[in-house]
Amino acid sequence: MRERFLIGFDPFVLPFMLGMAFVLIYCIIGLIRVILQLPKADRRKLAASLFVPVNALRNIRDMFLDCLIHVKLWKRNPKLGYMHSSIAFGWFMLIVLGHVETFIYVPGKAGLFYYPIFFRYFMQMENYSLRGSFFFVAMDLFLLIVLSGILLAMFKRIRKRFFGMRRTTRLSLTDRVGLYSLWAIFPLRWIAEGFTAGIAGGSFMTIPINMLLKNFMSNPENITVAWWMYSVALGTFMFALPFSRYMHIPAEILLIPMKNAGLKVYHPRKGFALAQIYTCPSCGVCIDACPMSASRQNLKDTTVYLVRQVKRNNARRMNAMTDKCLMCGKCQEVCQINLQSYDIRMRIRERAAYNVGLKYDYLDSYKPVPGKGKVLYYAGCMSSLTPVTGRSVRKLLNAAGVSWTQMDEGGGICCGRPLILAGRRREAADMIARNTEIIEGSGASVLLVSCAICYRVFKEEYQLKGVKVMHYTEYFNGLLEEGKLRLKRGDLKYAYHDPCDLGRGCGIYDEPREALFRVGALAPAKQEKAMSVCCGGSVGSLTLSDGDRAAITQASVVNMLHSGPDRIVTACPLCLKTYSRYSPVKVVDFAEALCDGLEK
Amino acid sequence: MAKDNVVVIGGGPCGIEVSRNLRDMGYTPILLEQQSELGGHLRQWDRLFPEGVDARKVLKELTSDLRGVKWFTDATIDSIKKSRKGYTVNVDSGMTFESKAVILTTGFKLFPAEKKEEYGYNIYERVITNADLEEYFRTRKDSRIQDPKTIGFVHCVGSRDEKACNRQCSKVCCATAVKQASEIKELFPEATVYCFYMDLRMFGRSYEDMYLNAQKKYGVRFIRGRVSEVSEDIDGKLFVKAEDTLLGKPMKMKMDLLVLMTGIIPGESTAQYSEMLGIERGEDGFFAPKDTILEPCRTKDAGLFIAGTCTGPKTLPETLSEARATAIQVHNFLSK
Amino acid sequence: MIYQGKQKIWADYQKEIPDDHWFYVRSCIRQNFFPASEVTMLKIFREMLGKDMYETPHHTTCGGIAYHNECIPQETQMAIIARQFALMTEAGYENYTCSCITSFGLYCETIETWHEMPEVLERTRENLWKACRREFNIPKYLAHTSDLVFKFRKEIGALAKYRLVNKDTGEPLRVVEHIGCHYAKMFPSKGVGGAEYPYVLVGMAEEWGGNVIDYPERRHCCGFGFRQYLVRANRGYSVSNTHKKFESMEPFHPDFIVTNCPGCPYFLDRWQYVIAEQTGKTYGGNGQGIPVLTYEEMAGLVLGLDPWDIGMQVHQIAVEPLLDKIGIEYDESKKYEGTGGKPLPEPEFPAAIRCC
Amino acid sequence: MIDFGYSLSKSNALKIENLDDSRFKALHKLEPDAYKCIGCGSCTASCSAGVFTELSLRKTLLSLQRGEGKGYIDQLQSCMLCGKCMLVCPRGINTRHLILSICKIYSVEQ
Repeated sequence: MRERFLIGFDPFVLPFMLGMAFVLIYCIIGLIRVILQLPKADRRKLAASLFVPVNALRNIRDMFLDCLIHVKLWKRNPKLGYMHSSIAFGWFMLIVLGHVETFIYVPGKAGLFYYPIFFRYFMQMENYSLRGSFFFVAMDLFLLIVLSGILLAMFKRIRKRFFGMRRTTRLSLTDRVGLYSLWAIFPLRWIAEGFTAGIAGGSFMTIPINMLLKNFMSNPENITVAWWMYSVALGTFMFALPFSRYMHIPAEILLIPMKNAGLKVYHPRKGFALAQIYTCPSCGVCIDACPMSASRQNLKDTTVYLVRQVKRNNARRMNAMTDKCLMCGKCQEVCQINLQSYDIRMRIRERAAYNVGLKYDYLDSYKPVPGKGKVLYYAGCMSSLTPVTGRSVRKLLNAAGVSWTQMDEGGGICCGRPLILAGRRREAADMIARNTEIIEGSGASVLLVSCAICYRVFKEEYQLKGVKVMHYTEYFNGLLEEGKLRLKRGDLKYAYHDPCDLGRGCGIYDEPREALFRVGALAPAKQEKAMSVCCGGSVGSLTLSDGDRAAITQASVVNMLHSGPDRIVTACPLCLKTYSRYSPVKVVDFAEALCDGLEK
Repeated sequence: MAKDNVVVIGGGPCGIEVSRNLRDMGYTPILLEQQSELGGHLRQWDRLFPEGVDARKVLKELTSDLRGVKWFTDATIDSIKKSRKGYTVNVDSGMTFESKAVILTTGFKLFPAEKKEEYGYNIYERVITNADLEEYFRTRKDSRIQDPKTIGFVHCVGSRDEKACNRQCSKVCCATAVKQASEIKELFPEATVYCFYMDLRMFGRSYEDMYLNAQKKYGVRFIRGRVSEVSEDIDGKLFVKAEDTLLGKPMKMKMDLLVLMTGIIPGESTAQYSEMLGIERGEDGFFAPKDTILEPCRTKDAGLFIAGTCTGPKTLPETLSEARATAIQVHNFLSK
Repeated sequence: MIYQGKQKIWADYQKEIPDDHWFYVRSCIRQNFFPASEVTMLKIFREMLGKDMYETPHHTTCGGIAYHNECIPQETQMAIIARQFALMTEAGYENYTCSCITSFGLYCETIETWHEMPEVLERTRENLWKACRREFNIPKYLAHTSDLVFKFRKEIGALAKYRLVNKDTGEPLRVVEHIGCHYAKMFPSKGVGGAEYPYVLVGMAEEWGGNVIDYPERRHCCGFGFRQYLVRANRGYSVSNTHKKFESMEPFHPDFIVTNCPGCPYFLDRWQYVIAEQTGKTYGGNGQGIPVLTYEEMAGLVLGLDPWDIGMQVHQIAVEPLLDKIGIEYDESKKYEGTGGKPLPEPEFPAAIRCC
Repeated sequence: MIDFGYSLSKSNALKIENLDDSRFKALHKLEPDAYKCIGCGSCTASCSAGVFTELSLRKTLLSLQRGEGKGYIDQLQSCMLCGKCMLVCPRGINTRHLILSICKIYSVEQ
């Protein structure tokens, strides 16, 4: 192997070089911006985490698994996984091997960006060596892998279902430029290397190309043309990259350590959030996941598009899309880079200009009925519209001989979550304060909550001294395990719905199921637990109309009926009310279901 | 000469009246009722507005003379097949009827009150429905009615309510409520009776008199406001929340008895027949006639007729006259 | 408005009015507000139409104002009326006519009450006997004097020297007719033309060449409303009502207003000044108001009586522009001359509204 | 001007034809449900804040529609946005967003 030219340069490398330079500069500036935007504390946190060996290792592992192998995608759908990793990893290997070759044969040129990339152009083969042929084979092999990936990618455009996707993202213009140039790169590389295979050598991919129409290919003019095209494709891709979804390639490298450092989103489009925004590959997995996708006209408001608008800083659309969202958190659950869309939306809402001059000075006038119960039961606003909830809870408490008091009999103070969801955290503080006063003053040791919405806010926002907040699913399951509450198993089949705030919100999946299993059989929903589908009633959404919600609910009900239950069970009065509008089978509250097992 | 068969599905007042009229025109009506008795909802009713005529008497009148009408109870339709000749109706008991024309008089269903959870039907001791009350008027037996002192009537339960998936007005509940309010006042003169309404739709002849009577004679108190939620007190009394919208004040009152005026929704069989025979249905779930004004009893299918409350809420007299009109339509069709 | 429609209604509210031999009763307040009107009325009927109008100095108030202010009970007020009727009976008359709308309304009310409750009539007879040993018959016919003028509108038209027509343009004058509330609102059948579209004044105005305009608030009270005016604190309410009427008639540019009630002409006339003071707004041409006439004055003018003799000078709102429109000759210098050489005091003129 | 000891009292009649409903139209743009209310009062009756304050969404909405608004908007300040009214509304009006939108357009804070 030796160089073909004394000056190891040819003008065709320029497009690539320019693109490369552009991307590098762009990324460096971007990096600096993000870092600077971080609050001091976060910056320190990040810096520190980098030097903790465990963390450092985790970062490297994640980068390898997420950026190159796309493990999450493999789990989701092998074909999808292979498609992505073949391109990412294959390309990565081509680059690495290219460099290795350069190091071995022309260490002098290793400094030049372009040399490893266009290696085959600049080199000339003299004699076969085992080492040489290893590289030939390896390089062609990886080229083949990448090409297979590209082929799949093209196929995905026509038949997405094949990859387990119902809908994919509508690409922006720059996305398309990026996409097509990316598709072009490898076939062109193949052809280009094919041209020079006669001189520089090659293997099972490139030699055959060279074989056909030999003398056309050995013509130097044509050779450079081929390499020009290859370089131009690369250049185009590089220039498109920062403005397209392919920005996720470099961005993810920054995001991973940030995530591992445990940073929090403090602004919808600064620092940590910005890193996430750029890392979104707009794969569109969140579109299918979004309950709103039940009706076409709402597709355009799903997370992937929100991210795009945040990137463009289109305030009007940002707010509109955010206000519509049910805040069920499912998109985050399925997200490959687990983009914290919930937090980003909350930050957007907190900035939204609703001039609500909310005043809660009247709250002090609220004096709840005092009681001595060890357990303080907070039914919540919604429960007064589903009397069966409170009634069943009381039944069970009495059956277990628990000493209890209801805090909000005849109307109490709202827990504050609906307000927080409307981005009015500051105002919610008043309610939280007043409720805290009442709860701590009650002398109870347990705050029992029968509403998932309330439960989440009690968990996340309240600091209750000496009072344990428990959702009634946890609590009653506890009583059952301790044997304080005994239930008879009937022969009904219950399909349990995980309320968003309880499941994805607070990670409570098993307690309700264990408890229900004592009164009957479980009929799992099609998608459940972390994948459960919002009932559509969520107070999270501010602008969804009743009609839009109807579509969502109906879809969600279908999901619940998957394995033919006799009852749909939910542990949130809002879900209960929403479902019972459209469900063909009886919808019951968790406590109501448990009451089925009580001795009559 | 014996004229041809006509199959009538649904043995409520409408079905009975169609059959009687067809019989009088010399046809052989075959009246199929899935329940064990003829009469439909009329069987559960005690007295009828506006004059308070005895429902049993009316039913007796209707069913008194069914000579020439072949009627079958406990007859559930298995399938109806359309052929060039007409229709073949198969009944689960194995009977099969051939007929050139089929009339659906499948009627309605009362909105299941428990679906409005906030009113706590079947949860609170003292919440009943209009049907329950009629039952009580007939039998004077209902553990939930113990000499009530305050009684509330909630209008529009499951009607005019998107949340109940029924935007329509059920037409008859207002009149029923006023009738029942007066009747219960007769039984418990000491009681205070309230009607919670959104709009009082006293559209029929002398309904307004009934309303006036309820006010003047029985002192029923009408409150313009929809009951939003009901809760139960320790003593089993009901806490009813509503806004007196004319006064603009929210009110919370204790009640001994709450009567839910459940509305009229399409019967279960409506969906199944529209499947079976391809009859279109409106957004409200009732059968959609060929032309709501000119052809209210006809479907796109010339031999297939629809009459009575299966095409939307109607009062009894309206139902009966539609039945007679349909009989004539059928005659015109058959004698073509 | 559809004129034929109104005519139909008028046809339904005909009222039998005998054409002679009247027992005439004056109005308490008119004798202070527009004393000449009643004189003019008698003059026209006695001298020009040669009718028999009997009048006695012994008659009193009907008690209406006291009654409507809840100062005296109905029983007392009935006794007073009974006495009036007694005077009529003693004078040998059975047709009773009064110049006051309040009285007219009250007579109707009382007679109706007696008709419905004979026992009340009996008690009244007793009370009257106890009080002054008098007996009475209920009048056979009861009429307001505007009814009489209405009845003889054609005759008056025949004698008329002027017509209610703008002499320059030849256009009929735009007349606003205002009926006293108690004329027919209580007993529509007792008023000519009923309560909604009373015909009594329309008939005169149209007969004499005028053109009546309908404006939205034509039914509205002039604002007197007894307590509303008599209690000073309530006068804001009184003037507000008048204001509402003027706001509503303004776009029609009325040439004058004619009324058949004691209070109305007074308040429609005087309040125009108060409104001008308070809002700076005037409703007639160039800073002047809209002249307000009693029907007797209107009759007097068309008959060509001297404006000053029929008391046009006691109006707050200057009537000269109207006189000029019609083309009535008058001598400005004689305005405050007064009758019998006894000169009237000259009023001072406000700045807010032109009154001369 | 002379003080008569009394003066013209302002008419309390609703001048419906010359009211300025531009803001309500804007509200309707923002929340299409704004005109759907049939005034049943369910929202007011079940209102969590209504237990303590004068808050009545029905009244507020109606008065805004009639161009009256004054005083009613401030009542909304006690709303806890708990969403009960949304559940009970027979017309399926998105009450929470309606309230936020009213506040946005009639800007309570100013």
